[in-house]
Amino acid sequence: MGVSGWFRFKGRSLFSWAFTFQRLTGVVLLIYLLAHLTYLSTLLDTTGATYESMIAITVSRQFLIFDILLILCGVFHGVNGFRIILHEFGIAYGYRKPLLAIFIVIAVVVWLYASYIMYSLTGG
Amino acid sequence: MKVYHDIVVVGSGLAGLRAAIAAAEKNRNLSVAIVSKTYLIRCHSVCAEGGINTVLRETDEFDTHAWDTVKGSDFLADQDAVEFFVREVPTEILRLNSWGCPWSRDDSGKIAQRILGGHSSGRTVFAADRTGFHITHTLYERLLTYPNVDKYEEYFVTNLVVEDDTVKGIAAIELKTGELVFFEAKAVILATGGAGRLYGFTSCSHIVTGDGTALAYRAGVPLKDMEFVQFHPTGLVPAGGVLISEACRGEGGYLLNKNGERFMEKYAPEKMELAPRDIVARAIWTEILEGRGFDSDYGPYVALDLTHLGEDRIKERLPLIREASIKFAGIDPVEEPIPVRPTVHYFMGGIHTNSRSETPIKGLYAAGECACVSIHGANRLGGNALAECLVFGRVAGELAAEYALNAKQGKISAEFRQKEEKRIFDDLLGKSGDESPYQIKKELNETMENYFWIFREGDGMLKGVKKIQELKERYKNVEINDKSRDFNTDLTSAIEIGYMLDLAEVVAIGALKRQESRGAHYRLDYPKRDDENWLKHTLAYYTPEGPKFDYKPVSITKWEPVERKY
Amino acid sequence: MVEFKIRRYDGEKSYWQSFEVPAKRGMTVLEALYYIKENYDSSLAFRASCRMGICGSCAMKINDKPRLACETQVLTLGNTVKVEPLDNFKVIKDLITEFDGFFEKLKAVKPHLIRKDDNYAEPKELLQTPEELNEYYVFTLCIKCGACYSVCPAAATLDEYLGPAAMTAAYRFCADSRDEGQKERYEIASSPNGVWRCHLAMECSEVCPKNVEPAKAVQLLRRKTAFSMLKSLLGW
Amino acid sequence: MESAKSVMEPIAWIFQMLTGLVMILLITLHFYVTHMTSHEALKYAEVVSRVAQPEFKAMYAALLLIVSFHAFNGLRAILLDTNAGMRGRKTVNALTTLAFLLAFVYGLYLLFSI
Ligand SMILES: Cc1cc2nc3c(=O)[nH]c(=O)nc-3n(C[C@H](O)[C@H](O)[C@H](O)COP(=O)(O)OP(=O)(O)OC[C@H]3O[C@@H](n4cnc5c(N)ncnc54)[C@H](O)[C@@H]3O)c2cc1C
Ligand code: HEM
Ligand code: SF4
Ligand code: F3S
Ligand code: FES
Repeated sequence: MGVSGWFRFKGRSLFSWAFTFQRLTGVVLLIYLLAHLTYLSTLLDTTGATYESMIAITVSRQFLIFDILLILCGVFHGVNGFRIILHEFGIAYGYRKPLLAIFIVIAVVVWLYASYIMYSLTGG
Repeated sequence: MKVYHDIVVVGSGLAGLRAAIAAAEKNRNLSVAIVSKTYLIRCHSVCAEGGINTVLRETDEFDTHAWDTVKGSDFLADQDAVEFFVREVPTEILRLNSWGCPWSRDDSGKIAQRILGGHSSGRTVFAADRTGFHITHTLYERLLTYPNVDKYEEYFVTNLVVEDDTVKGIAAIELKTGELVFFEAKAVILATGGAGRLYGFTSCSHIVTGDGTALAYRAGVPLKDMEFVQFHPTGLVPAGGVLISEACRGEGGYLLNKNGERFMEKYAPEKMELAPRDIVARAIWTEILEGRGFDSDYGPYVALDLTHLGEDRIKERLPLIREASIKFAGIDPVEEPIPVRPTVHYFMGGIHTNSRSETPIKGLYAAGECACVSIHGANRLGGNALAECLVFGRVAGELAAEYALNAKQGKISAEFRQKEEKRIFDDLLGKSGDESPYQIKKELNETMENYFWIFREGDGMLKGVKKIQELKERYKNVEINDKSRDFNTDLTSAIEIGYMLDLAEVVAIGALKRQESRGAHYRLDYPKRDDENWLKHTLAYYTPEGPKFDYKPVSITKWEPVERKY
Repeated sequence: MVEFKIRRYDGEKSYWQSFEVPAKRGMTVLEALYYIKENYDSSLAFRASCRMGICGSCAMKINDKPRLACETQVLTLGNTVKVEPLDNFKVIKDLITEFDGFFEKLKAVKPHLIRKDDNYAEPKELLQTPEELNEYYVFTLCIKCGACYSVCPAAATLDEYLGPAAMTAAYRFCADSRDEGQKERYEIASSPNGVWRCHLAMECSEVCPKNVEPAKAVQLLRRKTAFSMLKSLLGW
Repeated sequence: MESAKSVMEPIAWIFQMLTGLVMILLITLHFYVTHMTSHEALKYAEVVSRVAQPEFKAMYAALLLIVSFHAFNGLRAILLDTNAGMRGRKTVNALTTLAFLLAFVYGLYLLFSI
């Protein structure tokens, strides 16, 4: 069936959704990791000028939306990843449904909080 | 296409799986084929719930198991076979244990036993309420360990090749491709199960259409005691007769008629709902016949009322029955009574074999529900069918292996192969006609239910026989709509209906001829057992004009017939 | 009247076909399919046997969810019922899918008791307490219907993936107190197509009609496999 | 069906889980330090002086190792879950391992050059 099999949600539960988003966010974070390393290369310019001009862009208002999406990916991936790790080691398996619900709520709350901080820092 | 094996087992129920294992184990150089029209584990045996009987501990004796069986059979069982049978079951139970069967246990870790109707002590071994399911899976899994067994799954057997009173092989349609495959073999074991689907209202799977029985019959093997058909009192009405187990009545459920009366007080004032199966079944049917049943889209029924037990008790003690009613019939027994009526459950009769699973044809063996050894006689005890499958499946497998070691490879002639191709693909699939096989099946089911049901009676049966013969005539004119080859279930259903018509005729005429009431065969015009004239097995032989009948004495070793009372 | 929209396939092309079925209380989807076959179009192909939810023949996609047709009441589904073959299996005809591979995978995990003292002729009574039985009993309830496999995202993209049902069978035997074949099975389970390909999507447990919890079995098997591999690596 | 024992897989699995757990702490810390109070922490001088402290250097080195392992092992899993990836299993294993090492070494180089 191919990779489209990861995107079949009709008739499926939240678990399928969680699986696919774990994958997608993982890849987004991987790409971000590469980007992060690339832009940290600017630190090699010991005057700091190249670096500062980069940072100026990333902390700007226009960039906020990317930050917030990135945080969403990070937070979801981390929180959901923690849920998976618990189950992988046999913890709370019997509560897999409530746990999924709780963790999604946690992810949203942490995301909103972190986004608020980012918002208040930029251009604040 | 042609394939070669030393032994071909047809059917993958308990009997077929056990036979294949026995043959493969006997000699690892023998090549064994197991052929089934479904995937092996999708056979009917998975449906069995209650358990399997065996003498396992010192507190019980082989002779009591044998006596219970003989008495249950209304003395029609062959006692030498029964005595052999009861001694062989315990080892089978222990074998299954060491092959992984999840038997239910007592606290000390030993295999647990409980009591079923008609037994004098608790000798029924069980695996929760899924005994047949677990045994089938265990045997299947064991079978996978034999490299000398080839599985042919979803192959529909269309013919049994017999020449000079010796078996040569079988013909089967490979469903996936629609191709005919000829299996040449030294020995063939038939384990194709019963024929519950002769009736529309049955606890049996859709595949239980008596194929192997009909094939053997057409090939010249006599069929024994086919008129004995067992009814279970409580089949779920909207679900076409799915079994509702006795546990409901055991937990205190009431049977009520349309007027709200607990009618069992008229038929069995002491035991009430817990009277033996045949009595309860007849009581329910009397109520229905006398107009005190409920009417529904799915036919008449009586109510099995559990509501007075209360939600907690039902949920705790009968969770699976509740689940089954909800899923299969959309009825929650906590809120309303379950609609039930007697359901066709088991065929005591079948392919005639001796007490070692051998048919009169050389190299041909039969075991399980399709065979009639006979250990069930006129009425089978609950829990003895699975045991029979294991014991006689094993015997058939071992004997077939011994036989095959010294026998010549069967040959199926090119001429036969062409004839069979023509019969299936030109004469049946290719032909046009104006009869629908499904209409014929429907009328056959109605006929069987009208005239060969719980109560039988001469005039009705005569009408029934006529009707069946008319249907056989009409069957010659059926048309199959699906003309394609691959996975043509239209074609296989039509062939099955052909098998059923042959068997129906044998059941019908056999029942008409047997002028007495014995076990499951109950005649209003001959309500008494008649040992003087009828303590004998019916044998039906195929002729193109219809069955020819003969009779054979019952083997009696220890127990003279007495009145059957519980 | 309920409209049945059935996804059909005749070996070459696949198309939708609709039938009107007079649905009454108590009717299951399987009965409706028989009704269609016997009254409207007898070429409709589907598998069924026990019609009591135990043989595993009739799993199909009903209104987008894999379910057993014989266990599904028509009237709980609304006015249109969509019936399709299971995902992740190759379709042979109409609702019939290729299961050979599924059973091959089952066989590959050695789903049978392995004991050194296996004695066909004279078996002895192996004991097992009810507690030991409960360790694995739920995993024996699998009817091999394939519903779990049809929703597993790992199976969707990797044909050779052993899949939840086969691994449940593997774990069922590993957890049986009578069994001595854990090592062999852990090795099979740790093949590249085995436990490592499961990412706890858990949809398998969501759809299993028998509540077998295959995801739990796979997870337990993976943990045991991983630790057993690491132990042997460290020479413990 | 392949049954060859693979030592890589159980180790990779366990480390994927362990790195995940550790990262929850380290990434939260990292985020806290850089974003929680103010964006001052992102100033070039700040960065350089932080990285000069051995504790921070060690923390960043560890995070770098862990993240790059986790990320490329995750990528490896994704690729191996497909028919094509599984066909080129050895290549996938080799390339993702290489990528992990490159990312880690390059990160270290950055860490020690500033
Ligand atoms: C609901 C129910 C509950 C029961 N409970 C119990 C119980 O608790 N205890 C007990 O002892 N008995 C019980 N029985 C009876 C028992 O289940 C059966 O008698 C027994 O399972 C029959 O097994 P078998 O091996 O003879 O045949 P089956 O299991 O019926 O197998 C027949 C095999 O033959 C194959 N076959 C048939 N025709 C063809 C063909 N043309 N081509 C290829 N293959 C073919 C089928 O695919 C199948 O694999 C119960 C029966 C029912 C209906
Ligand atoms: C915050 C802490 C994190 C936790 C708890 C965590 C947890 C997990 C877990 C448990 C998995 C395993 C999924 C599986 O194979 O079963 C996973 C996969 C993955 N992670 Fe993370 N992770 C974290 C951070 C990161 C970061 C920072 C990156 C990237 C830089 C990343 C990239 C990936 C990738 C690419 C996958 C593979 C996707 C998949 O298999 O579904 N993760 N993560
Ligand atoms: S685990 Fe459940 S869904 Fe999967 S095959 Fe077994 S019974 Fe079906
Ligand atoms: S859906 Fe598939 S990925 Fe694992 S938990 Fe179940 S096997
Ligand atoms: S027909 Fe057997 S499970 Fe549905």
